[in-house]
Amino acid sequence: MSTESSVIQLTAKDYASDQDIRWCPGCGDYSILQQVKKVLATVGAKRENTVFVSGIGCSSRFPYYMSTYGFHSIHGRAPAVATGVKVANPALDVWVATGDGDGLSIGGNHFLHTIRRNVNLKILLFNNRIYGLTKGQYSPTSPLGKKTKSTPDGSVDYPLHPISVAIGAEATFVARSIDVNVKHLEHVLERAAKHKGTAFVEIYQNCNIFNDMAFEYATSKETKDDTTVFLEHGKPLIFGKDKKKGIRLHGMNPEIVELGGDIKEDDLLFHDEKQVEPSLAYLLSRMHFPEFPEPMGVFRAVERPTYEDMLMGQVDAAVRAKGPGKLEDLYDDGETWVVN
Amino acid sequence: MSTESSVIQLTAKDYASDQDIRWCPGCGDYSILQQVKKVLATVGAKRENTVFVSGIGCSSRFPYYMSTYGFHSIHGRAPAVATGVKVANPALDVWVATGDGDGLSIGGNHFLHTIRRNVNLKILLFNNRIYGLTKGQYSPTSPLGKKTKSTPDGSVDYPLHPISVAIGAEATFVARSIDVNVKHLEHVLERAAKHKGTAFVEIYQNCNIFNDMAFEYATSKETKDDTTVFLEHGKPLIFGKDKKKGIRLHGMNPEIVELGGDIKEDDLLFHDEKQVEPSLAYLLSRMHFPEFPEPMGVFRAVERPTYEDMLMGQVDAAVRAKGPGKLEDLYDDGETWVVN
Amino acid sequence: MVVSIEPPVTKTKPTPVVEREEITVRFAGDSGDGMQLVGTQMTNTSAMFGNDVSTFPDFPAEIRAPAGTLAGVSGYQLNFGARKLRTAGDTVNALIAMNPAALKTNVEDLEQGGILVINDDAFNPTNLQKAGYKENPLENGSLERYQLFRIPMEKLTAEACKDTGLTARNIARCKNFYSLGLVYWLYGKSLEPTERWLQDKFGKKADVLSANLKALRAGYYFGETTDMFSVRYLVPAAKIAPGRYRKVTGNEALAMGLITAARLANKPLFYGSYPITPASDILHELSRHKNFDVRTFQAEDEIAAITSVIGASFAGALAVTGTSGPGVALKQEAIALAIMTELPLVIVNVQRGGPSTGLPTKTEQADLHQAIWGRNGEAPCCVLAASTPADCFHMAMEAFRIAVQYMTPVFLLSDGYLANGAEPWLIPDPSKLDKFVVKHPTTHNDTDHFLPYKRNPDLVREWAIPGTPGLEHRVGGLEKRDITGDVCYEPDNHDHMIRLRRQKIDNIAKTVPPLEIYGNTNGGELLVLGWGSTYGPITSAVERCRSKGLDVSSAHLRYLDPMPQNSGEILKKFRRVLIPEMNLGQLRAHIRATFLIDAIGMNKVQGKPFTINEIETQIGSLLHQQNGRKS
Amino acid sequence: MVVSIEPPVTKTKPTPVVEREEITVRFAGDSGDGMQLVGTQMTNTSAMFGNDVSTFPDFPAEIRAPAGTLAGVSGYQLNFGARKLRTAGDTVNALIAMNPAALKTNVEDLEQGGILVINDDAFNPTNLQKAGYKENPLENGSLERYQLFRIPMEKLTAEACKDTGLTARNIARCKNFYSLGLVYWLYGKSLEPTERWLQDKFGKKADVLSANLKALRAGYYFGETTDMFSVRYLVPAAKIAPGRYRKVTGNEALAMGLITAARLANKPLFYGSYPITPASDILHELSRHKNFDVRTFQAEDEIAAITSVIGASFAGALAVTGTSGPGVALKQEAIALAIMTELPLVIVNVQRGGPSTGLPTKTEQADLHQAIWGRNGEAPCCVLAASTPADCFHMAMEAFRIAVQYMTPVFLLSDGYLANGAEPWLIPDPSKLDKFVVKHPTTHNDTDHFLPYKRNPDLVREWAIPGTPGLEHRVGGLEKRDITGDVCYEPDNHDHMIRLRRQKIDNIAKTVPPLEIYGNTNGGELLVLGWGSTYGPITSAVERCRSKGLDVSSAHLRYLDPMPQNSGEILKKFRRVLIPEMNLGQLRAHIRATFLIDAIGMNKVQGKPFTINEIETQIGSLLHQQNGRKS
Ligand SMILES: Cc1ncc(C[n+]2csc(CCOP(=O)(O)OP(=O)(O)O)c2C)c(N)n1
Ligand SMILES: Cc1ncc(C[n+]2csc(CCOP(=O)(O)OP(=O)(O)O)c2C)c(N)n1
Ligand code: SF4
Ligand code: SF4
Ligand SMILES: [Mg+2]
Ligand SMILES: [Mg+2]
Repeated sequence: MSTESSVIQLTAKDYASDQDIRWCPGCGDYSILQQVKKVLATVGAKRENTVFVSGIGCSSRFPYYMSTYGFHSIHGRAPAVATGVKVANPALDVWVATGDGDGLSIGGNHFLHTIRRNVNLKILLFNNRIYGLTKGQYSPTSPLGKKTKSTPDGSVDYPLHPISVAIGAEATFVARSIDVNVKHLEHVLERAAKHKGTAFVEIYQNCNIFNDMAFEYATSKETKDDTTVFLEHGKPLIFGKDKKKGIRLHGMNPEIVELGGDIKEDDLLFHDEKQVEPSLAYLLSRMHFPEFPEPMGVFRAVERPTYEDMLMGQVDAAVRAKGPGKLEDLYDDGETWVVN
Repeated sequence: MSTESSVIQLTAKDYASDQDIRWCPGCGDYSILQQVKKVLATVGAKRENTVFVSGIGCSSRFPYYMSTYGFHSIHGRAPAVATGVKVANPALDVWVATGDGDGLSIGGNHFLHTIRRNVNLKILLFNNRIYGLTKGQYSPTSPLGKKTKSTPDGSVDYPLHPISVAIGAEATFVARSIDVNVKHLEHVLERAAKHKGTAFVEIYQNCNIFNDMAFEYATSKETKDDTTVFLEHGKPLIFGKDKKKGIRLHGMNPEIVELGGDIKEDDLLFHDEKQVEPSLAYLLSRMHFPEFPEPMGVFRAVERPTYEDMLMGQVDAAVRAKGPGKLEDLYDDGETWVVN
Repeated sequence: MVVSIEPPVTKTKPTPVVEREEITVRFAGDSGDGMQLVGTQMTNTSAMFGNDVSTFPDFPAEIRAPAGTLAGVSGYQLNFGARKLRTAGDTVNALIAMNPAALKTNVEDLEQGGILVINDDAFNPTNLQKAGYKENPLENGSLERYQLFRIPMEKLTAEACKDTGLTARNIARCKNFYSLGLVYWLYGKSLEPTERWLQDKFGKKADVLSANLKALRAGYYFGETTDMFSVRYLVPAAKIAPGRYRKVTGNEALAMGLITAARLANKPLFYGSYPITPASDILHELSRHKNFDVRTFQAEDEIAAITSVIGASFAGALAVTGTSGPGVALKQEAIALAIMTELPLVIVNVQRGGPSTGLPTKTEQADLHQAIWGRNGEAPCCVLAASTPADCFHMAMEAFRIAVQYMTPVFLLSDGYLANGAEPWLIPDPSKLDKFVVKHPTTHNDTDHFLPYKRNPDLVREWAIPGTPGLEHRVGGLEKRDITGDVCYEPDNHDHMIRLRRQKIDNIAKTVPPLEIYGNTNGGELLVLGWGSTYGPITSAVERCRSKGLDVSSAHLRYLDPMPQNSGEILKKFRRVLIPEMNLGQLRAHIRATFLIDAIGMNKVQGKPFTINEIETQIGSLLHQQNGRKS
Repeated sequence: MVVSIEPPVTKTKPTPVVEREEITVRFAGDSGDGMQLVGTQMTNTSAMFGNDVSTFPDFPAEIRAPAGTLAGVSGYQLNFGARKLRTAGDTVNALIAMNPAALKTNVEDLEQGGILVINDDAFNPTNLQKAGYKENPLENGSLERYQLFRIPMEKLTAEACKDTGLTARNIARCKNFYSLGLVYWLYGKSLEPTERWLQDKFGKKADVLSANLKALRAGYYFGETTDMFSVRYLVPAAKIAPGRYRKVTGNEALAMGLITAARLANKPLFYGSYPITPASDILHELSRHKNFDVRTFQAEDEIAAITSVIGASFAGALAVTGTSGPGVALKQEAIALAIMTELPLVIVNVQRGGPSTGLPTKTEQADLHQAIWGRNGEAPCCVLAASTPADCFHMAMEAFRIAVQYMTPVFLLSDGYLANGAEPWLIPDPSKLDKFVVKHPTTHNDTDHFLPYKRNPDLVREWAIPGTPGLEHRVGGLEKRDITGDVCYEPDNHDHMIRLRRQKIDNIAKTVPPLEIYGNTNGGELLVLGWGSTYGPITSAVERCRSKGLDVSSAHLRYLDPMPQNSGEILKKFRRVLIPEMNLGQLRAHIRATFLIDAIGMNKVQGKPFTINEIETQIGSLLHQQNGRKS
């Protein structure tokens, strides 16, 4: 990140562009936009060194609303565009805004490969479990049986779980948050901003027009304490209104237990976001409502060299070994002869 | 599968087409071809009801060598072509032959989505960790640092692990075998043939021209007992020349232990291919040479309704509910009026 | 249920009624105002009482931009007439504007002296500002050119519905029916069909039903009562072929055409698609008809959509994919595979404004080159284009007919205007539709062999499908040896196959109806040549010009590659050819390259159709020039 | 190291030497036989001694089909001459066939009476059968038309190398050098360059080095000794511009051109690509030159390749993607995005045989329509084509020059023949190359604003890049308002932008060199118009016809869209225009559509280039017809 302190400290609103925001009133995208701006201010990002890249979808309008550099590309390709930006100029901070359709349906392959290469990008997936912009078809994250315009009898596709997919590709940073929990979202985004490598954040986002209440279980006052569990590094998984429930491992399977009685905090599963192997993160990614509380927070955060660092390392090494390329030498490669 | 016993029992060679095989002499593809033919004979597959679909690559020449129906499609798209075949006629047995480039590079997205939909296809991924047909560029499964034509200074991409990716998409059947272990390969392919749902088999395959010996660790007499471990449902993970080593779970991490002394078989990790949650299978997929022996065999085999069964279920339900469609009714939908 | 409303106070004298040949009305308001709904109601009512109708909705690109903003305006235009209509109308005779933003974005299309009905209540400072008005346009004289009617619709609706028990907010939602009632009165329409529709729709929600009915009637009675309007207009019934009708949009007609083809052939219909505006409604429509053995597959992307369709075709289904231009771009590699494997399938392209994401909700016809020439290698396939919403039905069947008869992928081009525009459709009698017989071989076509690339005299191979014992064979994208279908790298075979694939497509022309001249069949001064959705404005413009005695004719290409066999002959009968297109001259280039005719381009790329008037003017000026030059 | 071999027994009289203007030799054998290697050696030797050379390798489509099969044959053709050569030669004067399969697949290209050198040892029953010979062709008189030389190369090589300590199997591998030695003798070539090369290559493996040297010399001395050959041929040095030369293939030249542009501009070169034959070698070549700040990205597919390039261009790199036709198909959606965002980048298409997977290792030029017309919407971009292997260097720089100067994607078309064919290249002096200055703005271009779509008089916007304070802006695929670059759905703006984007591309013509006539600059009877790799055979054919006094000229288009400004003028100077193309007439359609000229097509789609002779014959027969008609 380019966080050198500049003379003037920017605030969230300095990251807003002059464009009218065209999301539906009540859309969860507004909150995400706001928290991103706050986090940029917190980490002291420079507008000129920050680039937002998106695909197509409601969520992908994101770059227009930022006063940084921005690229509203084509459907599904934002991670690849962003990779080009980052490799061409590794000094830039590059963010990707994508949707569940954009990022996981048409864009699934770029998602996979960008993550496995560990290009230093922040990927925010606005998961509203629906295609918003095209007015309400089911998406790869819509639940089985979901009735939508294109599935009047209910969907027959098992959904993908974005975090499981990311971990399948061995993401170095994976996290989840939710539009309405603005403090948590801000915290998670800040963690992502500070991660060096691909940081993937799934954000549950309400589309109040085509899939309203999709995440009600995780947001409503009545249920949210029982349907979500907040991950903290080194801490046991405890949840519930009175913090009386916990997650324990039974072999390779998580189970919900009541604290008190025989069961102590120490018996619970302790979160370790820094485990070298992503198996724990994978296991956590499998906890779904209604069987389990859904984990929120950072599933995994490990360091490994980024793609662009390794690539530029080779460039630098080549320059050190052979000197900065001279065209004479390039042309003279191989056998030459002289005609007089 | 269409395994009704036909009058004449076919043998492996009845599944061979009349085309000259054009793989390099010594290529691992020959063995895979041979075992597939044997398995078809074993399960009594009918030639006319069997379709092999492939993309582009050396491995994707596969369909030409089979006397069944076949489709040599375009690069990366075989799973999608196969999905169309299967949905159009669910009575067919549809196999996909693909390579590590075809299936995981350009075709990664179709791979992911076919698996998550659980279309009843058998996907054989010939993993030689190289692009064979285009003469030796690195592939998404080539190890970091691999020197190839396109990476003279070594690759800077972390590899994808096909089984981890498949499990990221919640594959119902995942297995691994190796070209030269013909018995094991045959066994695994037979298991795949009998699975109902997407069956994904990663086959380590030697490309003796562009990536010779890539799997030597797992095939050479000297090392293979220590570098591979064979999975058997309900059995502990034991390996090594004298079957003296085992895999034990330490929290969420596997570790190698020596049997004897304090450590009993019962302390080891027992394989359970039928676990509803794929977390164990994921953990196993993370065991890589040289740190660990690499698991061979069936990682996961669970049942859930297939895509085409659910889709045809909706078609049948609609017919039951509304009767087989009549064009009159179709046209008369909505408001009509009569002009005299 | 009973809804009562004050009977109108009778006017001193009834408003005089003027007869008109056709009328164009546009309802415009915020996306949330229900303009599409009332527009549709008025369309149905007009059609049921014998008018010909043609409509076009204009959606905003945003789902639901903030209420009151320009980006959020939704419009619905209806043209109803006592004669054959081919467009939704050039200029608007009456505009109903529910808020300042709707006024601003629509008023320019209103004819001089046209009727401008305003929901006065919405012209408050906030809304004015959202629409970017510095001062209230209703009050600064800027609307002088129009007949302005300021009606406090929200207040009047509230008043009418006050006893329904609905909340104020829900009552406010009924104001669209108030406006509809008023317009019904203005054009002498019966309330009955809409009342019936409301009963059907809200029968179970008594309060909502009653409020809407009251609003509707209140609007109507307002017309009766007030002295505001000095005339009412009446459009008599049109002379229309007798029969049973319904209204269809192009997308609906297209979906029905596809289902019909599959049904006639007694085959499953496989539709593999990825949603994209303005094609998604075909997916939605088809997925509702599973009892016709329609199998819809919402793929992960356009590439999976087309390749699944190729697989389904190989396996014997009638297989089709639908998308718009950017989706076609992604499908081209696979379309070439279908060309190589000679499998029948249909690719529907509902064109929209390009390039790139362009104007996704607007219409355009700039994907013709892409369809004909947009693939690598010599990759010919058949290209068709529908000319009207209802024609989409026929052309969808044609597309399958050709695909199967010639074992080839067939492009069917539609566009945003056809897709969402609607017209009445004479419901066909299924038993009178042409038979559609699809044959799959079951036996060898050579001594104890099946030769997959053996051909009939039209160069077409057989469609042998998996499941058939003895006909096992392999297809693929590598060059094939003719007849055997084996992979073949030989130079002469390749040259042969390249020419053969082109010839096979050219052979399709034998089964294509000849190009017809509307006008002077012996030729003359000027031919206006069209394709796709320009059919309406071109034909009407030529009709008007001819009625003025101008020597102009028209012809419409629904088959673009190959073109009808007589195309060149027809074009050469005319001294000049004018080609209006919503692109920079794509058909023109095709015609020039094929026939070396110096066709004149008329190009409008504004995301909206030609008006009749524009083409009429252009014809006039060309013929005028001509006369000028002659004299 | 010292290698000794028996000195040759002197012949009774030395073999007479005949001088020739040019000679074409082809080495053909199994993929494992090292034919490319010896072909390359002979090319270098010929070039170093002053001949002009032109070569073309012919790889099998399979990596390594079973030894001895037809599918496994690999060939290398060399044309060396005492005059300017433009093709690798029409017919082969001498064919070296290392096994029956090589004989079978190549002998038809050997001229009548040509020299046929056979490795006799390989003609055993197994190999004959693998090649599909029922009987030994060496013995049934079927090769009567040629001068047949049966030489037991394997035995003779074994004999020569017996003391090297190598295994028999490894010795057998040296037989290619034996054949090379013999051919060197036949054409009076010096062994020295190849000996030097062997020293460099195997200096550390004494046994391998010695065996190869011995085989080479043994072959040479075999020629000296035997009486088999009645003449030797000598091709004198050509008149060639003085300077330092090297041999380049089109792919090498192209890669060097790209690096040169980036170096001159002092920019990183970003190459995003997915491997595909025959373009992969550009990726391989570029990845070896990281010290030029070349950043190669092997993407997961072609879509990621082009979109990463778009991102890199946005961020300020000189960015380029390379692929072949099927890859271009996948990139088209994104290319339109680059057109919309007006970003500079280059798309290299090394064309191969299509459609679909087609003939992946063969050449063709059937992707011209795809480049010009293959996108949805009105999506114009610039299209260039290189004409010779060495010209790829120049055109790569041109592509970048235009891309940056006009802020546009530029297509550069090459093909399999150019990519793998080689010719001598006069190494340029880097300091004498044109300067290439790339400017990025650093300040506002409007009062305290940066307007990303503000344009210069050529309609080109500025290339402001991230990292520049104050110029933050957003680009994207939706229609843009001119000047501000804001998203804009307005009809008039769209029409304006559609025309503006086309006009901007047309403006490029101002900077394109005029089309030149080779021949009668005043026009005449026949113009042969070419593009891409047909340059060689066309120019040589016209040269030959002109030397016979025929009224024929030629012109070559390296700029296809826009074409040079004088193109129409030039074409109209000729009574007829002939367009030879390795497709069904793609340039022809473009020319017809643009200029309404009834150009005559000459179309060969066989996966291989035209021969000079084919074009010569066609010119002859056209002019003959002409004369016939005139009289
Ligand atoms: C190539 C292509 N295919 C299809 C589309 C149509 N399209 C636009 S956005 C979208 C899906 C949007 O869903 P999601 O990514 O979940 O974003 P949301 O609108 O829900 O934020 C689709 C299918 C397109 N623009 N381009
Ligand atoms: C669209 C497209 N891009 C690229 C290629 C070139 N290509 C053919 S096969 C291949 C990769 C082959 O690798 P893999 O799938 O691992 O198969 P293998 O040859 O190793 O069996 C590539 C890049 C192609 N045929 N089509
Ligand atoms: S459609 Fe849904 S996701 Fe899109 S802007 Fe509206 S509420 Fe948000
Ligand atoms: S190149 Fe490798 S993978 Fe391909 S056929 Fe040869 S050995 Fe097999
Ligand atoms: Mg979404
Ligand atoms: Mg491979």
